[in-house]
Amino acid sequence: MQPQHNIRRLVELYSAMCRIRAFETAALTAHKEGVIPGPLHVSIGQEGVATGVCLNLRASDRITSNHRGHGHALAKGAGVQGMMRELFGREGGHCRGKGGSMHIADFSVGMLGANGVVSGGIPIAVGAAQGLKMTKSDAIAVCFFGDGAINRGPFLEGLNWAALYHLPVLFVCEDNGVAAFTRTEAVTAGPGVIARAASLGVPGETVDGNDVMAVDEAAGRLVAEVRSGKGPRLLQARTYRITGHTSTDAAAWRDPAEVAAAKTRDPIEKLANLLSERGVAASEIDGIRSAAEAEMAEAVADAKAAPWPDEAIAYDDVQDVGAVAFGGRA
Amino acid sequence: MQPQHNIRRLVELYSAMCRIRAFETAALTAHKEGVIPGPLHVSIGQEGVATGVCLNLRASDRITSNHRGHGHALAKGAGVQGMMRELFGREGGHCRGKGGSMHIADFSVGMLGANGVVSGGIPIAVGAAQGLKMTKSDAIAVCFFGDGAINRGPFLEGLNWAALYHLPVLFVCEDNGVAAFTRTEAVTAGPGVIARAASLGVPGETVDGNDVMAVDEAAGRLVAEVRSGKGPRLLQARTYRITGHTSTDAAAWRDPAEVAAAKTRDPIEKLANLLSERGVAASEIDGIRSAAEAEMAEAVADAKAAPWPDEAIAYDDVQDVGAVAFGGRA
Amino acid sequence: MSVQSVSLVEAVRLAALQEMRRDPTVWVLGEDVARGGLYGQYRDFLPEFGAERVVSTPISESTIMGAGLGAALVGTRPIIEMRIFDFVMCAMDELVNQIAKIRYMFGGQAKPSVVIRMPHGIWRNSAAQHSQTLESWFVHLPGVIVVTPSTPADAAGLLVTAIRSDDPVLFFDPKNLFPVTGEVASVIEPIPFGKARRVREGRDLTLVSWSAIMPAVEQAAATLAAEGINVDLLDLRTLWPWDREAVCASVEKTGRLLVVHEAVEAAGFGAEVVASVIEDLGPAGIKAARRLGAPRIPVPFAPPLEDAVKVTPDKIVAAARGTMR
Amino acid sequence: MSVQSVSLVEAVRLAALQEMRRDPTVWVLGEDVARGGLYGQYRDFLPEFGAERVVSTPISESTIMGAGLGAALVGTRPIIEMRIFDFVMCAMDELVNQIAKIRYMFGGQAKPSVVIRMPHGIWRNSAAQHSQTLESWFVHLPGVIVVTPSTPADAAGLLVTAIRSDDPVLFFDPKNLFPVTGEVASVIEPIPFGKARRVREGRDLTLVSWSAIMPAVEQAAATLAAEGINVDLLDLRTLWPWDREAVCASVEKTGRLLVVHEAVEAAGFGAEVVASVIEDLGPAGIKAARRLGAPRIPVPFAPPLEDAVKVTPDKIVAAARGTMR
Ligand SMILES: Cc1ncc(C[n+]2csc(CCOP(=O)(O)OP(=O)(O)O)c2C)c(N)n1
Ligand SMILES: Cc1ncc(C[n+]2csc(CCOP(=O)(O)OP(=O)(O)O)c2C)c(N)n1
Ligand SMILES: [Mg+2]
Ligand SMILES: [Mg+2]
Repeated sequence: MQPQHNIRRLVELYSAMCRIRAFETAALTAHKEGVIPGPLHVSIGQEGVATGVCLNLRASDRITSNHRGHGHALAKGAGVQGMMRELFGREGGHCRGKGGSMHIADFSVGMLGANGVVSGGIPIAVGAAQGLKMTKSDAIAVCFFGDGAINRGPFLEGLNWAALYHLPVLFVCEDNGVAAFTRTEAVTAGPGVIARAASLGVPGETVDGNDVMAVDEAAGRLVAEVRSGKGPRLLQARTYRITGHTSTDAAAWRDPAEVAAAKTRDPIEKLANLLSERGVAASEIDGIRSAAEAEMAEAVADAKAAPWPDEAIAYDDVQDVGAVAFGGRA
Repeated sequence: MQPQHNIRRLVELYSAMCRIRAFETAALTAHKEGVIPGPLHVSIGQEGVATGVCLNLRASDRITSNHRGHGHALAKGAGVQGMMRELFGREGGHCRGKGGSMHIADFSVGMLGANGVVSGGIPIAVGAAQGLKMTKSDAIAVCFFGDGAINRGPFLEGLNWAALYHLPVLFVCEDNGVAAFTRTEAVTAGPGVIARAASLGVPGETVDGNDVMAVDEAAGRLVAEVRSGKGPRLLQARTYRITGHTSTDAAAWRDPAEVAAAKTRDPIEKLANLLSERGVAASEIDGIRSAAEAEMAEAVADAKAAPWPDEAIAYDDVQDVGAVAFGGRA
Repeated sequence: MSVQSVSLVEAVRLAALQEMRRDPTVWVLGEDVARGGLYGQYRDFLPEFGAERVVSTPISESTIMGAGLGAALVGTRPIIEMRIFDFVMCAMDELVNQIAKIRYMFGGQAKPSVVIRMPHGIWRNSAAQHSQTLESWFVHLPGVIVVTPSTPADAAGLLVTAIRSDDPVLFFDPKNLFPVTGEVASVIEPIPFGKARRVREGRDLTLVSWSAIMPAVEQAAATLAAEGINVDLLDLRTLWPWDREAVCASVEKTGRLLVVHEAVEAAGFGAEVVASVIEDLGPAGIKAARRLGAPRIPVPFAPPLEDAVKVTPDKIVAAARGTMR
Repeated sequence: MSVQSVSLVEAVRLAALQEMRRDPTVWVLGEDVARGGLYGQYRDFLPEFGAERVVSTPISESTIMGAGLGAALVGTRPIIEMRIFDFVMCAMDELVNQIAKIRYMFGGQAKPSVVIRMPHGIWRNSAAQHSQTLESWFVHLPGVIVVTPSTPADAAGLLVTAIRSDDPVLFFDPKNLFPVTGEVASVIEPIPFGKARRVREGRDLTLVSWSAIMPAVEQAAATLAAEGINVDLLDLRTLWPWDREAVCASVEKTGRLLVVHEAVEAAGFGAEVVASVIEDLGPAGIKAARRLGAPRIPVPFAPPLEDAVKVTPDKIVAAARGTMR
């Protein structure tokens, strides 16, 4: 499918980005209130990447993600109630309260999980693609990771492997120029991720990740190539992380001017302006945004009201009690 | 130093290769007799690489090696008696009989050890280079590894790191086209090690590893560049492993014609022919070879006669008995 | 059902073969497996199952492990071959942080149905980096099953169970026992995890062991019997779950316990057995409870040095006599 | 010598600072260390020592670990910062197969003078991949020293010893105790490895613990004292070498032992302590010897679930009472 950037598609992209922004903004607030426990990594400013990629996927496609996975999950169709309850650690969370933000997952829509280990999702995605190929599925795997992940060994191993076995996997490097508190350029030698991928037999291309239409177009094309059996592809999407590394990090080391400049390139604002140029009424544009905000406010209210999980469930979902608990298949 | 391929240098190279060949041939025989225990990986046919590289190094330079390390050690100047005794597991071995062939090392000449883990020597060499740079030494580090090692993560991490900190390290990929029982091309995607290195910011070049003069020339140049502070370099030396993966592997899966053809490219024979063309008497050429053989026969005789290590030493060289054994520095 | 006498390595080959024939979602990945594996444990698999199910891989242990997990998450049942145990150290994030935790961390959504095969132990002067056996580590790691067989029949039956398990199984192939022969049924039945095998019945001393050291333990037991010390010998077969009940019942009878393992004694699984027995039975009724393992040194290369770390029949006999005082 | 009251994280900062000033071969490498480290444990190091000795690295754990080793082999003394313990799983080959074995394997030629710092343990609902504590693994691994302090003074003194040690030291920073304050001398003296600290003197029960759980243990001890149960409380401080002598001497006096740790109970270091005491003193004289640790499940995220794995003062008190029956 070559994406048609008609108004309908633009609205779809806009709505998806607004939902991610609204989800994470609500979560940030709740985290500051102290009602969301644990570490929280939001992707504010990066919504164009998850959206532009995932809106080109089918329900049967699988994705793996990193520590900053809310956007990927939402764009892939994960249930909001289950996500928010998971962040709050409540009953009804997708992971039953056992994972939290850093391990958000919704297998029912092919979201195979966020990951607390940088580059941890790479071999998993590669293996999922191998399993899909082996079982003659036409589904593909998509692997999201940050620019920080390209300095860990699994990047080399995973890309070499995917190219070797000609696997249906799209690697998406979400390049926000920073890894935790360090500029990626200060720790990354050589010409960059595209050259690294090429040297491992994986063709790649670069896109402006804050231009959701460009991401949509490139992802649509690459997903089609991957699905048609052409082998793995890599997409580098350049973007900017407006907020800090975690919810408690103000990223004070960055020049405020830099952040201010980045805000003018906000993918959501950009698309709102375009919609308006294309004649969509301000009320409709605002309506989409406030619908997203309302949806997420409701999710927060629901999560706040949800009961804590029963302590007893801490002991299940793991074989821990010996032979009795062993769930073998006959 | 730009190597002068005058007769004197050629003889030096020839003698070094003959010593490696004689050492390993003698070891192979002893292993078949059952007097050398454990696994034994010989580099017969690959002597041009270790020789051409190490004869460009100083005593203060450090090398790390892989599981196939006898040649690297000998060319770096490791004592033969200590090496052979180590292979035999006898008293007086460089590692006191604790390491054997796969862990051959002679720190007194900068040989920081063979390694039983593929690519295990890469981060160690990189760190050694970092330590040398930090302490303002003019010594460099050289890291030998096989073509199989470029599919493990430490290759990516180590080269990125070396380029980033501009470290004095020369990576030498000894490319014999095979990793254990698998052709490297069957498990290695993309254009190869040079492209991988370039993508990580490390300039590289390829040389015929069976042409010891070519290796000598390239290594001389690259070592000088590295030493002068230009940053890391990589040398890919194409060669052929005439013998099997281990002493007990006949490599029967290879076409005998392939092996026969490879033997015509034997680096030692090639150089012997050249020496003869350049007017060196056959008796002199043979004399070098038989001197090497005599040296190694003597080393075998010495090792056979050497006593076993005393069992008591099994318990030292490790902090294992609590506070008393703790060797802190005041 | 017919029975044949085969080596341990052939027994596990037959077990994997049977399961790959039974279930098309079972496959194997690892270095050189298409050539039959380092020990011939996958001999003739390639022609029968093809290169998609018998995948010879690059030297990329992290990805061998992690890709196995990924493939399990889409419904296949990979056998992840690690060549030798020590190389699993190159894939510990994938094993410890991913495979072991994924089912739990995602609240039961993930089914990490993998078997990780790790030929382990001391083997022919292979020195420090090729001789390790750290099985106790994985007992301490929630989320995985730990299997440590010592006979062809047990190895085959437990491998079948492992392949059918939905939870990750660490299967420690006892590489030094690969040539040992024993009887294996032509149809290999699964052996349940967590049930010890009684090797010898006795009333004087409970002897507990597993994996590659079992033949030495049996030899020691025979020597002791000749001296009039009759040991109750249990092969645990799996360390998690482990047959605490059988061990405690035996010690209740004998009043004495000796746990023997090839691994380093300090913080080895022997400590867990001793501590559990003391907790369950109380110290009062027990006359002795001890361990015998290797000293806390890496495994050295030279034969006389390697002997220092090896647990031998003589050492076991001496330790057993010690518990009788 | 003057004394100041500082937080634990400041205490270890001061210790590293003192040693880097004393010895120009000491340096630190790890992610974000030039920015002061994740917890401020290297605050202000960059301006004083420069980018060559305070090296912020890529996210390359294998190489952080392995390069640290390489740099030690040419005579420097690196402090290898792992950010949090769990990431050491990405560097296990370098730690287990290289660092731990290199001195031995090369017959004493290598001097792997590294300190590996691994802030560990359960910390603010960080879930399964950021809460582990597998310190017992490394007791079972020949070649390394295992340090597990619980107070600012101990952490500082032991870090000084670690940095001066020629052997590799695994230094488990108790991250949950970083804010805890205590007195530290202005000149930090090294504390010898293998010497337990007696926290409380008592004749009824020997309580043994270490690291982040110590405050909970002390609280429990106070509660027990109010009930008339006086515990002899030992903080082991280092697990290898560990103060077997002090523990045995105490149990000889009290006749009862309870070992408490945050880690999973199964195959944890508590088993080693119980088994060692039983071996050294014999079961006869002992009335009870038990362990208290976490159940064998990964650490869950939600607070009420996390509480299930946490060892709390209440659970310790209950376990202690249990040993008194
Ligand atoms: C193996 C590993 N090392 C370190 C960390 C700590 N850490 C968490 S996120 C992060 C930065 C990741 O940067 P990047 O991949 O670019 O993703 P971003 O945060 O920019 O989205 C680091 C270092 C980790 N989670 N895993
Ligand atoms: C991490 C790791 N995986 C697997 C092995 C087993 N192994 C030993 S040598 C070898 C092949 C290495 O090939 P290469 O690096 O090309 O070196 P060569 O043997 O050709 O000299 C393998 C797979 C190992 N030693 N380490
Ligand atoms: Mg980033
Ligand atoms: Mg090779």
